[in-house]
Amino acid sequence: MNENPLPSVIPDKEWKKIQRMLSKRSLWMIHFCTGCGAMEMPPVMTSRYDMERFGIIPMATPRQADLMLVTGYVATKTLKRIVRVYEQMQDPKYVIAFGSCPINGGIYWDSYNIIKRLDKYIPVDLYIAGCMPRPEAVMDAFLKLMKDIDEGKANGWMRYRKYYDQYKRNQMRIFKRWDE
Amino acid sequence: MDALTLFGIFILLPLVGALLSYFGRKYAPIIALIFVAITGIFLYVWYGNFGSYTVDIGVKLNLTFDITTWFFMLMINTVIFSSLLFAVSADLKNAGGFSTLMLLGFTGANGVLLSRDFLSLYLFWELMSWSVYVLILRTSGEYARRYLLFGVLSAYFIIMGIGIIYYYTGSFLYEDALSGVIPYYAWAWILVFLILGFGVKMAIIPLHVWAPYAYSSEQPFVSFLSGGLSKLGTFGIYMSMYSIAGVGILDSFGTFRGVSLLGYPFALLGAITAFVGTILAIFQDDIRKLLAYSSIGQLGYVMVGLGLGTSLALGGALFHAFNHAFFKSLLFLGAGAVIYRTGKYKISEMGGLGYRMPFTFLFVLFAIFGLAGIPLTSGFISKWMLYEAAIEKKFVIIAPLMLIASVGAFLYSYRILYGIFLGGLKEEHKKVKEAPAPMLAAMFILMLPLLIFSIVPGWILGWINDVLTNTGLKPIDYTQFTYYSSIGGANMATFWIAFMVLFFVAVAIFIMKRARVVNQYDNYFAGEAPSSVALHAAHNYYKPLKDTWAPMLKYSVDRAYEKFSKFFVDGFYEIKKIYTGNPQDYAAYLGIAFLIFLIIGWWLL
Amino acid sequence: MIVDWLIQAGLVALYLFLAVVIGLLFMGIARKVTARVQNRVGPPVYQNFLDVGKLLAKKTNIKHNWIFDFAPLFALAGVLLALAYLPMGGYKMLSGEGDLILLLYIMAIPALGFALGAGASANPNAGVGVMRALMLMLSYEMPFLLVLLALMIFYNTASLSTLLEKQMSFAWGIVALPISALAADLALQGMMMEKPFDIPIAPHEIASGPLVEFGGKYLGMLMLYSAGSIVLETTLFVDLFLGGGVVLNPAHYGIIAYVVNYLVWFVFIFIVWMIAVLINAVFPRFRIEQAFKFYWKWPTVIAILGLIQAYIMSVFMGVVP
Amino acid sequence: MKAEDIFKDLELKFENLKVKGNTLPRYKAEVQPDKLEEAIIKFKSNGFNHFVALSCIDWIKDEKFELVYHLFSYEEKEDVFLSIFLPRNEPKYKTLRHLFPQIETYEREIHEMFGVEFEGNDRLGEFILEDWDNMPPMRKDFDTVKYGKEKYESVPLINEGGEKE
Repeated sequence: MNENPLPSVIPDKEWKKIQRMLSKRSLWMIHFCTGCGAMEMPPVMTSRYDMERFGIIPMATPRQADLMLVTGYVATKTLKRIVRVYEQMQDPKYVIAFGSCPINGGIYWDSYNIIKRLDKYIPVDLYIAGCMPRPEAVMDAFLKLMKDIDEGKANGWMRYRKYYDQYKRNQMRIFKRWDE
Repeated sequence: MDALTLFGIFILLPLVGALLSYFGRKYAPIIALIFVAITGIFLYVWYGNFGSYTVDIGVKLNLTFDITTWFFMLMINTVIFSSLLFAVSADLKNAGGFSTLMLLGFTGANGVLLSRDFLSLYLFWELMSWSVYVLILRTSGEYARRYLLFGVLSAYFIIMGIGIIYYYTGSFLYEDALSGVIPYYAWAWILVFLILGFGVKMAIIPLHVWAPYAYSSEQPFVSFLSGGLSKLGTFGIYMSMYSIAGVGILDSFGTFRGVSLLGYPFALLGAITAFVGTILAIFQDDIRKLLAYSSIGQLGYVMVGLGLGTSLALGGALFHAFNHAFFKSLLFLGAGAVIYRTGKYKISEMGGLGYRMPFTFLFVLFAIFGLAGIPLTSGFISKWMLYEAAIEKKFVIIAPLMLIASVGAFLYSYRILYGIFLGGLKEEHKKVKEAPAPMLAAMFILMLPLLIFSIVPGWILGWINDVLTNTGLKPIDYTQFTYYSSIGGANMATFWIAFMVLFFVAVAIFIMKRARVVNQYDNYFAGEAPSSVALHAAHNYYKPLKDTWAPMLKYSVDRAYEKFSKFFVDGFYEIKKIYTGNPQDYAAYLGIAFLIFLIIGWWLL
Repeated sequence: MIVDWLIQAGLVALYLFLAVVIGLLFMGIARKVTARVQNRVGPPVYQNFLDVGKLLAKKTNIKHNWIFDFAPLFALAGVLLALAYLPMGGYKMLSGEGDLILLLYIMAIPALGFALGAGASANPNAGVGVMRALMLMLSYEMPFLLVLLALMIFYNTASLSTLLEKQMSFAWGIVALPISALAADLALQGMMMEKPFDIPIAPHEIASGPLVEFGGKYLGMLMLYSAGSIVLETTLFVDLFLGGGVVLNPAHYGIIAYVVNYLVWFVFIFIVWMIAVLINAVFPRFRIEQAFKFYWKWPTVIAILGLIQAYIMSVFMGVVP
Repeated sequence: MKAEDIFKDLELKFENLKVKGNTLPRYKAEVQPDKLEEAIIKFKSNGFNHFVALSCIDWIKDEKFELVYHLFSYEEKEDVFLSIFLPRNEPKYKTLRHLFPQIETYEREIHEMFGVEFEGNDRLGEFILEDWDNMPPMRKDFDTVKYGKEKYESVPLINEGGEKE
């Protein structure tokens, strides 16, 4: 995982700023609804809130997407799929976690099957509190993420690269086999 | 160059080669290769001096070596050279017998091309047809029997044609046929018989049933059969329509917008063959059957060109026959290399071989470009000429059939590419090695002309023009890089320059960033595990299309023949029941017969 | 000789660049119009430029093998080549050097290159997607080829440049052969893979079909390809039926004619594009059998009627433009 | 055929359950494990051809698992609960998937969640839980809070201090 050598035509600083502006204005969201928050997405996509005005459209495959929404509780079974899809996405990629379940397990705090904190397994750029946040909160989250990207704070994918082995160790503590 | 050297080089030498290579056992193809190379060299050397001679070997053979013969010999010689080069490393069983029969077939082909009188034509035609029969016999008797049936049918048609001509003119020479003695209606019969006779070899629709079976024998032979020998059918039809009969006779049947009324139905038959051949090819899963039907389809195009008869159409037909000789044998050799390495015939069982056999994939890809008529290969120019010929004369039935058939060609081309070379690589094919060197060399030889004549079409159009003028037809107008018809033209030089420049532009954008290579299992399977089982979508590839075509696919010429033959078999079986073999029945029959005759006799009185 | 050759090359480059820019603009307009039809605000019109910029600036790009690279290279090179052979706004670039059948087969180069790259991604979704794309191609090519045949028979030429001249002198294609124009517009909907016929890249069924493994710069170049193909197909329709937007004769007015023709051409392709987008905004997606049956029934019948009309007018009534 | 009559034929003691708000008659009967199969066959052939659910109850105090086979008849609009009791320490019973195919799925779930063995059902094993390494979780003696804390709290946060652990 090495950084790609960027063209030296434009000085490094400006180029990174342009790149961040571009990726801010056209966030493509992977259409992978993990939990009960998927119901919040239709109003966000359709005429009332319309996330497409910010250039956010749902994409079918992780290869094309650079924003992943973890909407709701994450069971160990779903976590394995989330990690696989996250790793198939291409840098720069961002993760927004919906609801209280990815933060601290939410109403499933005592469940044997639900992970309690998503941040331990994949880098999360933004949490939205609430036991399923309303579309307004989701729109606000998108705007906050776009501001973070602009300021270069949303660098979850860099953290994943940097602490890759720690993330992998945490993940393997939850599920025994990876290739099944 | 006199009669004996001509006869010696092109007929006796391969015969001697056939004899010698029988004892070569494992090295037989190499020996055969040397003999074919010698004839190739002489072909190159003798390009200039043409002439016609008569050789007396007990019976007077009338041989002529002119540009038409040279043009067709060029195809057949190159194709058999590459087939034998392929066979060198294909370790066939009883390679000695194989190369002997191939050389006998080659001798027959040379003889047919050289001969200018019907006797020698028929002599060599039978030699070639017989050697093909035995070669198919090496794989399966049942396929060989089907081929034999149609081979004999074609021989009878040709004999009927020759017979009628001999009945009127009393001589076997081609020139004598034009002596004006043959009446108008006899010419119709002669031409129909000759065209159907030679058409069997080109697998025209009603007579195509033998092709899918014959093309399932050993791949090196099949590439010679489909690439080389089917051109004899083209040569036969071309000579019988335009050299023996000549345009005058053809037009005497009345012309329909400049095309003779005899030629038009065969052009229509060719267009239908192209359409049906392509549609059937789309649904085949066995690579050999798919290539067989595709070959039938492509030869349908040639038949259209021969039928239309305008100089552009004939030029297109000859050029398409030339291209077909090369891209079809290249396809068969490519399939042979894949079958040699994996031992499988079904397309859906293979997959991902392109990553293991890159050169074979590139050669087959180039052949597919030629087949589909992509302008990067000369395949496009011949198809272009055939379309222009049909549209020029405003034929509104032939042109759409041909155009849709060429779109259909894209479908089965991609089925070959995706089914065999792309998609997921299966477990058992992980260690498949690239095809051996002689095979790759053979395929490279076949690929060269397709590329060269796409960049500089002028050279081959020059040869085709000589062939047309040699048989007394108007030449087509062309220059070094461009070719024209009355309603349009195209310049391949600007095409290639523009393509190179724009390809460079795309590469410039492409190499801005490097890409990380991932293996075929790091794929998006909706989050599921990258299972070791290669998911390959080639099984029953065009199922929706087959469902929509199902009502039309019910009718098949094969089944029609089978029903037809079953009708006779049952009939004869009934008759056989009469001979029960014990005398009492026979006595009973006699009694009954006597009684019947008695009644009739009484009634008559 | 070299100088005017360079000018020609420069002009061709300018026209191609403008074509791709217009293509991206049209994609943005399409998304805006579709949003408005769905009572939404919709992205800004220049959204697709940002998308392509983001894709080309992606940090990591995934590729499977060397055949995988065929897709972006052949797709972009092929579509630019096809655009080079198409007169845009009356400016006959290379169309004097090649004719309609050559253009038809050049349009097949990007499709085949893209199919090769998709196949090489070893993803079953891609294989199914390409199978659907080829079946769709077989279905809409039937009426489209009949329409081309009608035009070639009626105008008695296969070269686009002479076709433009004849349309200017005699009558526009849409005036002479209205039935064929209708069939062509129906075929256009399938050729541009707009909504009722976007079966090959169906995101919900086969994870956007052949595009499943393309990301980053690959997807960026394929977006440029689809932008170019929008302009290509709409311009093809305008050149065949609306006289290629040639209003002023360049011989008399010189440069102004080229500019005016370019604007008229732009308006025409915008109208054709809007027809396709509005149909796209309100239609669900067909299944591939339905699309095949549809195309080989109604548009083919209409195209045959157009062909008969052209045949009668050119052969029996002897109308020679 | 009415449920009471079937119960009489099988000489099964049944009781009529009163459920507030549910007017459809519901009958519950306890059956000996070995006689359950022919009881279900009898019900199935007499109109009770809708197998609603197979559920398992963990009576931890009297050390028993109760398997309840819930059948429903469209003709008579009646529910029937046939239940059997299995010892809690090593619960074993034969599969009835040949009567109703969906029983197989219920048996797989009960096997995973309660640990009941069903001979003849070859598809037992990992079903819903992923990489499960503990006792069947739905048993009453399984402490979810302790398991959750021990498995998930123990996973350390990503240490971004820069120095590797």
